[in-house]
Amino acid sequence: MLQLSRTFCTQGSESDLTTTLLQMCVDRAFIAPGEFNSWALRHGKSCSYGPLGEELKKNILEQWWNSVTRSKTQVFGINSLHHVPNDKGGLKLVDVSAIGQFISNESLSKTQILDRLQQLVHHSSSVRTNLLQGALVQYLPSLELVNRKLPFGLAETGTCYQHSDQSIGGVGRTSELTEASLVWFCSPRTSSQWLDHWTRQRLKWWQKFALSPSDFSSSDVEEGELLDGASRGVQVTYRFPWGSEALETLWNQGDSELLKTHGNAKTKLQCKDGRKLVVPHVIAVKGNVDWGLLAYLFNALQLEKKVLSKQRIHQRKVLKLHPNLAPVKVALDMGRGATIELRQVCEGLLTELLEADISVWPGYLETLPQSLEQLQSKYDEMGVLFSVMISESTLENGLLLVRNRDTTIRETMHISEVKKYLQKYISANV
Amino acid sequence: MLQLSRTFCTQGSESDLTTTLLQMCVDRAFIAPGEFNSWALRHGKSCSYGPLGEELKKNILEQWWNSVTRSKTQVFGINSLHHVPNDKGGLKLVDVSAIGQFISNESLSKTQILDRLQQLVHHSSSVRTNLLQGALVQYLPSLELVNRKLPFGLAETGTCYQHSDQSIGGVGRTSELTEASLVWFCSPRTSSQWLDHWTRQRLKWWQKFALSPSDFSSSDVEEGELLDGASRGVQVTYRFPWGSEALETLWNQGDSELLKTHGNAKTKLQCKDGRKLVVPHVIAVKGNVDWGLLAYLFNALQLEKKVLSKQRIHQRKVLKLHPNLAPVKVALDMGRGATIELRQVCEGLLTELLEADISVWPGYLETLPQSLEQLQSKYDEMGVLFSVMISESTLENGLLLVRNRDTTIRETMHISEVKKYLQKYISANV
Amino acid sequence: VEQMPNSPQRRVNPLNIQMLSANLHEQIFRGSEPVYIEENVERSIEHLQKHQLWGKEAALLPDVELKLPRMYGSDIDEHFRILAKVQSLPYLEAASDLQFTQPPPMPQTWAWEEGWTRYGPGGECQRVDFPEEKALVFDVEVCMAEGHCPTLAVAVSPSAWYSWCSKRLIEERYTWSNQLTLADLIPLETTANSSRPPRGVWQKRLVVGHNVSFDRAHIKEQYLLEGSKVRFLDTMSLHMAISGLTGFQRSLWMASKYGKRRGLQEVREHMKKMGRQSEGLKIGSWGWVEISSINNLADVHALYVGGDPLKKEPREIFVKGSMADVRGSFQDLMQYCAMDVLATHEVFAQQLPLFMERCPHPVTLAGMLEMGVSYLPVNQNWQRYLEDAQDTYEALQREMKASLMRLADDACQLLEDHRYREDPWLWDLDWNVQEFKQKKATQKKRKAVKTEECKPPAISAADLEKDPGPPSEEELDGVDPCTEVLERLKQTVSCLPKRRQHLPGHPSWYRKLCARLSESEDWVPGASLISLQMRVTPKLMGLTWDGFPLHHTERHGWGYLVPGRRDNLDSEDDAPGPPCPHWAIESSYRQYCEQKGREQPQCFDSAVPVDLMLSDSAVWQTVEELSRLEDVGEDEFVIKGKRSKVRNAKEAKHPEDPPEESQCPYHHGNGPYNDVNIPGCWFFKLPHKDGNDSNVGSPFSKDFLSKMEDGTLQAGRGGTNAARALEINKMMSFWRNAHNRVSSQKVVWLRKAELSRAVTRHCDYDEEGQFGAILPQVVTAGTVTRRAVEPTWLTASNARRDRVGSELKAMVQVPPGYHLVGADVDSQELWIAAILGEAHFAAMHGCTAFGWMTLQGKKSQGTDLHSRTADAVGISREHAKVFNYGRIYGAGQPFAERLLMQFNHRLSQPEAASKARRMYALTKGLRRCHLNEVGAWLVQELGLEVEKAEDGSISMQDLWRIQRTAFQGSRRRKWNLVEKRVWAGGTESEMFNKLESIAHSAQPATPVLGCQISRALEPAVVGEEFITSRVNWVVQSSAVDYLHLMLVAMRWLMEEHGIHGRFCISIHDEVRYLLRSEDRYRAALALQVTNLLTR
Repeated sequence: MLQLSRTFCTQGSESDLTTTLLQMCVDRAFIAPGEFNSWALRHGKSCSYGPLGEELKKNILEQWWNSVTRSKTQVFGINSLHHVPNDKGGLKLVDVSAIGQFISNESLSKTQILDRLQQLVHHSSSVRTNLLQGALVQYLPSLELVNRKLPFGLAETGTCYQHSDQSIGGVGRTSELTEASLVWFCSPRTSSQWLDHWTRQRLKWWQKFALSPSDFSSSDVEEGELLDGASRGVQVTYRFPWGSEALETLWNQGDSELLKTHGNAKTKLQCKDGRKLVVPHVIAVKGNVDWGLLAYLFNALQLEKKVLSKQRIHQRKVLKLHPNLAPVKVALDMGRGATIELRQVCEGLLTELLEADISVWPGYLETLPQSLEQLQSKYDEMGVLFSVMISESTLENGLLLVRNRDTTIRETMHISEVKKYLQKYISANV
Repeated sequence: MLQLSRTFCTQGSESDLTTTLLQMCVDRAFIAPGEFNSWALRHGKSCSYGPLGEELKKNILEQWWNSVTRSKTQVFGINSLHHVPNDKGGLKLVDVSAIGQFISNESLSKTQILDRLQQLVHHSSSVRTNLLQGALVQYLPSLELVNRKLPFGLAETGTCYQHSDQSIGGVGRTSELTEASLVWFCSPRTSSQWLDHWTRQRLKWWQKFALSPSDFSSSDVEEGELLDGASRGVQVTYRFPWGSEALETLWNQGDSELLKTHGNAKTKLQCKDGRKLVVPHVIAVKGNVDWGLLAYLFNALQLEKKVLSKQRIHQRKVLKLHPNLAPVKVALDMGRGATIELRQVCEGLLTELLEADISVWPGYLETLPQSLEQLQSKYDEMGVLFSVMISESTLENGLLLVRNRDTTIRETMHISEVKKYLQKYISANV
Repeated sequence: VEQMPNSPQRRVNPLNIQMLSANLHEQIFRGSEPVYIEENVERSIEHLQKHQLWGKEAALLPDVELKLPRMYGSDIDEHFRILAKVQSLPYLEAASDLQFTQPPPMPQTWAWEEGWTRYGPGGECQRVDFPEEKALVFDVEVCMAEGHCPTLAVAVSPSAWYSWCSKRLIEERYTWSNQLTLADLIPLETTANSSRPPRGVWQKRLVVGHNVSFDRAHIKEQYLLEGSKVRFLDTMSLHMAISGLTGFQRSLWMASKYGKRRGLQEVREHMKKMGRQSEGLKIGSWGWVEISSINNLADVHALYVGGDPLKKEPREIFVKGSMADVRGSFQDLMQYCAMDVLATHEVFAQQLPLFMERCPHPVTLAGMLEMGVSYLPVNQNWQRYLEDAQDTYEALQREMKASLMRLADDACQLLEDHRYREDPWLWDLDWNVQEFKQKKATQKKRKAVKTEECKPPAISAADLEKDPGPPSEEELDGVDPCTEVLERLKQTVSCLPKRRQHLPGHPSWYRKLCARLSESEDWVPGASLISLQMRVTPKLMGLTWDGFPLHHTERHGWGYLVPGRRDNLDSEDDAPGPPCPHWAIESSYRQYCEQKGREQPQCFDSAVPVDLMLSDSAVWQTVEELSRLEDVGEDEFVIKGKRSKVRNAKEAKHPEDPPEESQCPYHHGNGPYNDVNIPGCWFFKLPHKDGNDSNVGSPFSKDFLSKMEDGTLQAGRGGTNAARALEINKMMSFWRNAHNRVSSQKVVWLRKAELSRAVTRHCDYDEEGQFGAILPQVVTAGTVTRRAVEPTWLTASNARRDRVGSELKAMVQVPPGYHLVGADVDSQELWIAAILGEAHFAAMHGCTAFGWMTLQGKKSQGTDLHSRTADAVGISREHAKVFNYGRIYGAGQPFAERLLMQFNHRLSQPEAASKARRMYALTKGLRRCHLNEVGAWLVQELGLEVEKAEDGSISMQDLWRIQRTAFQGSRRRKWNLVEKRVWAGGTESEMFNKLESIAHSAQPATPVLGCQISRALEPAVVGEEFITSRVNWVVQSSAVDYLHLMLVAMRWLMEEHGIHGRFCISIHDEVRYLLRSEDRYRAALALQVTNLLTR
């Protein structure tokens, strides 16, 4: 009997699930090992990714970028600097060797020290906390591109810094996140429609890659929690075991931020809207890719209880990541009989698949023998779509076994048809 | 009469060329307008990119990533944090509001201030100045993945910060660059072979996308300029109008940095090399993508003098970027006539091309009429490979005009065949 | 009459019902005062007392003083006659012009020319802007492949023929805009590029066509918001009013004319129900077939005109062909179109006098003319709505498919170790896998060759561990040995059979769900062919009914397995097919009971299925469907009911070929059906809305939506996947049915110059906005009741959050400067029925209990109709509503019984029957009858004691007693003893007596405007059949009369008072007007006055 227990999150099992997942992520090189744990996770601490996590993030970012810039609407990608010249407080990049000099130079008086400090702080540049600012600055040059015609958008992905309040040892911690930002400029008349449009689009996008889309949902930000100047905010949230977290927020920010950025130079900012000239309204869409990545990991994890026999119950952990997102699409393994020829076949296939843009796990390089069961549970946890086994008999008839992660069924296939099959499987949009 | 004058760089024209290019880059949204000028350029100041620059950079990074991670060798992508917890001097992310508090709090004595300063500096985290450090840290968890088998590599691309010495007003300026890094771990026995191998690969890669490959070359770093602990260094350089600049450097760093990072824990670090256990040698390949982007821009710019008539000489500026790199592959424009219907055709074609991953410039959205000549010189400067003109007659017979950037010849083509043609053209690797 | 001293305006009738304020009464009735007869008042009071309604408090409304516009004629009827005549006169003149004039001879060849061409008497052509005659017969043809754009058209006036060709027909182009503009449409009143008529005067003209609203939707000027005075007469609607057929009659008609298979089957079933299998067709009741026809032009033409049948074959080219095909047979198609026009003309000439005779009141014609020009304004939000709804729908569809596919994938895991054998649902699927086939012989040969070629050198593990260093230059540049090996191996593909096996390693049921791998771009991996409709789906979802796993059998459709059966366990080994894991079923049911605490909640009043509440017409449709299965006359019901009950009991006790008699001790339901011999389990069928005999084809049909909502039917596994799929199924239900109809609505967008100035000069006008209109294709009298028919708008329900696309109605949005003003009649049918009943009983408002409740009933006091029914039967008020409407539409007790069981499947049949009986006794009353002379004589002769009521009627029991006695005493002779049947004792008895007296009269006609029933339903030709339809017709058709009265009154008031606006649409008892914003309050007042004058 088969029982799926994904949604079966009663008391106690919440943190269990989180711990299980995090441990698996570290084991399977999604997250780099370190101090990262479920507490840190829930408090928004950032983590480094391992090779699989990095590939997953890359895939997510790529899909995000394509969905945003390849829509019929006019969206341009930009790239702004990480340090922002003129910002007041917050985090700044400071040359601490200069501070070292003050400290070691005993001849300085208090006022001199303070003076130099002030100088230093003044000349240091801030780091960005979000991508909105950069896009607002680039609004003006972009106007040329579109010949002052609305609507259009500026997209950017990149790292932003945040100063977290959870201070440890008296001093606040800095964390960083990867933000995916679309800043959309449209006429004030249509801004609320555009907010709806993008909300729908974004939610659809998140759901597209989900195993159970209904865990992703959108909701309005409550009146009290609106950003300054924003008339409305919508969040796309994911239901984590411990509660919902916003993966992406969409703000209708009106024109206030844009005007502020450009010193209220209305005429410079105006665009055509029919016969009228208007200062566009800004809709800021910002996704937190790190949360998104975690959401997809949580969403993809399927725990399956498998009653093997009367007494033995085995829990199968599968990371059912969407084919587009899965960091490794295929694992190549070879059976016993470690001949050079087998290896050559593996390498030949590897090259062929890599050239076709299919990421491959070279399992055949592994020299320590593992049982098939061990191998497969490893691949299931890595979210590998297919594992291909090349054996002695492959050398005779070109046949190999291809195991599908989702059905667990092993199908015989000819080596000349593997690439095409995989390509079709991955590119097919269900 | 057509005259090519690119290589025709006599005295005086060097800065002209640079100025021309930079102006064009700003005009055509490669570089965001700002204080950026040829002086800043040559002194390594970083700039923000406009939409086209961003797309170009994305394309370069993608090509770099594919060339490195899709080789037969085992290379994993990683993603390390921008801030590094324990580093001594240099740039740190400091919460300047804390400093503001010292300054405003007059009751503090000098020692108290210095004390707090030291505390603050101590707890603030540094930002990375290169990607090597992150890779060295991730070496250990990656060992698991490869089961202590050499060689393998860790690849990463991302922003790094640098503190430039060209101080203005007494305080050094911070700049940032996008680095593309491959850190290669191999047995000491083969390390010099691997350095040669990667040098060759890298130079070949840079030349692949160049209009005149001979401007790219490689040379050994001189003895005196070697990094600490490095036994050899090689640079891939580009000949800019003002001189050569290194685009990518490859260092054979031995095992010293690796040992330092992991507190000399040799046994933990050891790998199998046949029957022996060795601490691997590190070959660090780091590319400066910002310089690379500029190099390709300079390399692609072709100035053509066109004698239109007796007295009128017109200079055609074309950015002959490689088809793989060109940020915009096709521009779609429409002629005069039944606007609604023409627009529908344009949008249909746009969608079709975008779905085939071909970046399109929706010139048809432009409502101000431009002469064909104006349009084309604009597209040439943008490096657009093809411009497609949809006119009234397209509605009747489906035929449209496709203009090739390089030949400037306008070819008639049926609308149903455009996509395939473009796909073939772009994917063909010349 | 009691006068309230403090209010001189207040008028109350003897039954304390508040009447019109004195000043209004004076203005409308001009002095004629109602006369109350004392005896009637007493009778009424007695009646009300009997139903506990007399003396109930009733809140009085404040009186109104209002100066009404001057009225014409001597009484209100004459007033309306005058209005209607004035309004329809010019059109009626044009119509009779057509009726009496022979059309000129048809041209032999047609001009291949864009726009209109006029043909002179000698066939000479002349280009014209548009035909200018006052009356036209008109037909448009559209090449479907090219969208909504009209392709060609023909018109004939009393003086000339005309033809029209589209630009898209004449000119060949690669692509045309898919957005229609006025320039693409057929002008009838304006020149090209203009949206004003010549000399600025809109002419009152008449266009006749068959299903003319389709043609109208292709006429340019009809899309202008204001202006056109052209009106339309539809020969199809006229036909419906004269000789229309009910839905059921239509299939009978087809069967008798063409022997269409489906129709014939229905006839057989009908005959079976009538208990006449052996007698053959009864001639008397088939007379209607000869004087009627179904609605298409060919049959209508055959009915009214006769002669050679119309050729309809060329039509196929328009339906299936391309524009090139149309060009190819241009002359033929023009000819075909012209023949249709000619036929329509002939039909119209015959119909008009018939119609005037059968619907003599001028208001009927005037109302129909007004109904023919409906207009729905839309703006850019329409497109957005369509896209959004379709988008959401598709996303949901994808999501549902993905969940189902995942369920299938997950189930595959059971293949390992044959674990499927222990699954309560999946054990009986086909789990076979195929062997991978290859050609053996060639394979050996290849092997031999290969081993010779290169012997694999052995290498040590240590060598593999060594860092080999970078590949050499030659290796990089030359051919990679690995690639070489791979390429060589690839050649062994020749050992495989040409045609690859389809997923040989997968279980057979899964293979069937997968598309064969192909080159096509839309190939999708996995179980992509799965859908909700497949038999495997409920099993993959693990659906349970009250905790029991669903099971399907060929013979009984969907049902469920109830574990615990012991009598057939021995036969386990011989049973065909895989063994049933009854222990697993048992344990899963035990789990279910634990979760539920074994308490089965009595959720009787679960939510009403929305689909029944959608609109009155839906209820009527259900009633009509059911009435086919029911008896024609209710008299026979008691006997029939008994008989069927007996049969049911018999069936339950003696199911066909049972292995053994076996009853489940703890579960009651539809079964067990022991011919389904599954060891360890009883099989019960899922309940069906048409009764236990019917099989359930899919547990996802809309009838089970409410069962899913209340958890009776739920997904037993698959976590979110299955539950979500069910939820999505619900959300998609509306759009799945509606999206074709909605998205094919033809919108024509207006350019700025084509919009009225009131729009473009309004301060909210936006250049970028889009403004356009949809002309709904309303058949003004589309049913036999003369109600309008249109597939999309007239059945649109109100928006529901969890139904994609259900906000349809709200998408009718006005341009700036305009407002929609509308009104709907509160429970119109109840009101009409009540009035009829009261006129019949004591001619006083509130004199019957039914009337009193509709007029004076209060929800808060529980004295309104629905609360009363709800209390009487013990059901919710919402449910009661459905019953009440159903009854008035003529539904009988069986309908109520079935509905009760549908609302609560845990109700047993006897319980439902008794509830239904109680409800009917209380409302409709009991059947009694009046004896005829023969009857009276027999009673005397036989010396029987019969109890006679006040009115002289006797009970049915007494009647049967008389019949039986007479039968026995007269050598089995059948006697006809009944003069007429009546209802008595219920709140609605008088109303039904009135309805039936109309329905049974020789020439049934509506009491209000005197419109006669369709010839096909007159008693002379149908006898006693189709009673339900006829009773229903009385109420519905009267409702149409009231609607026509309203339209005439509104037009009068709007013209009289200069209210700028137009009629928009009428949906049964609602009317909507599109008005200039400044006139909207006056229009609202006009609607009030209209209501005052018509009710």
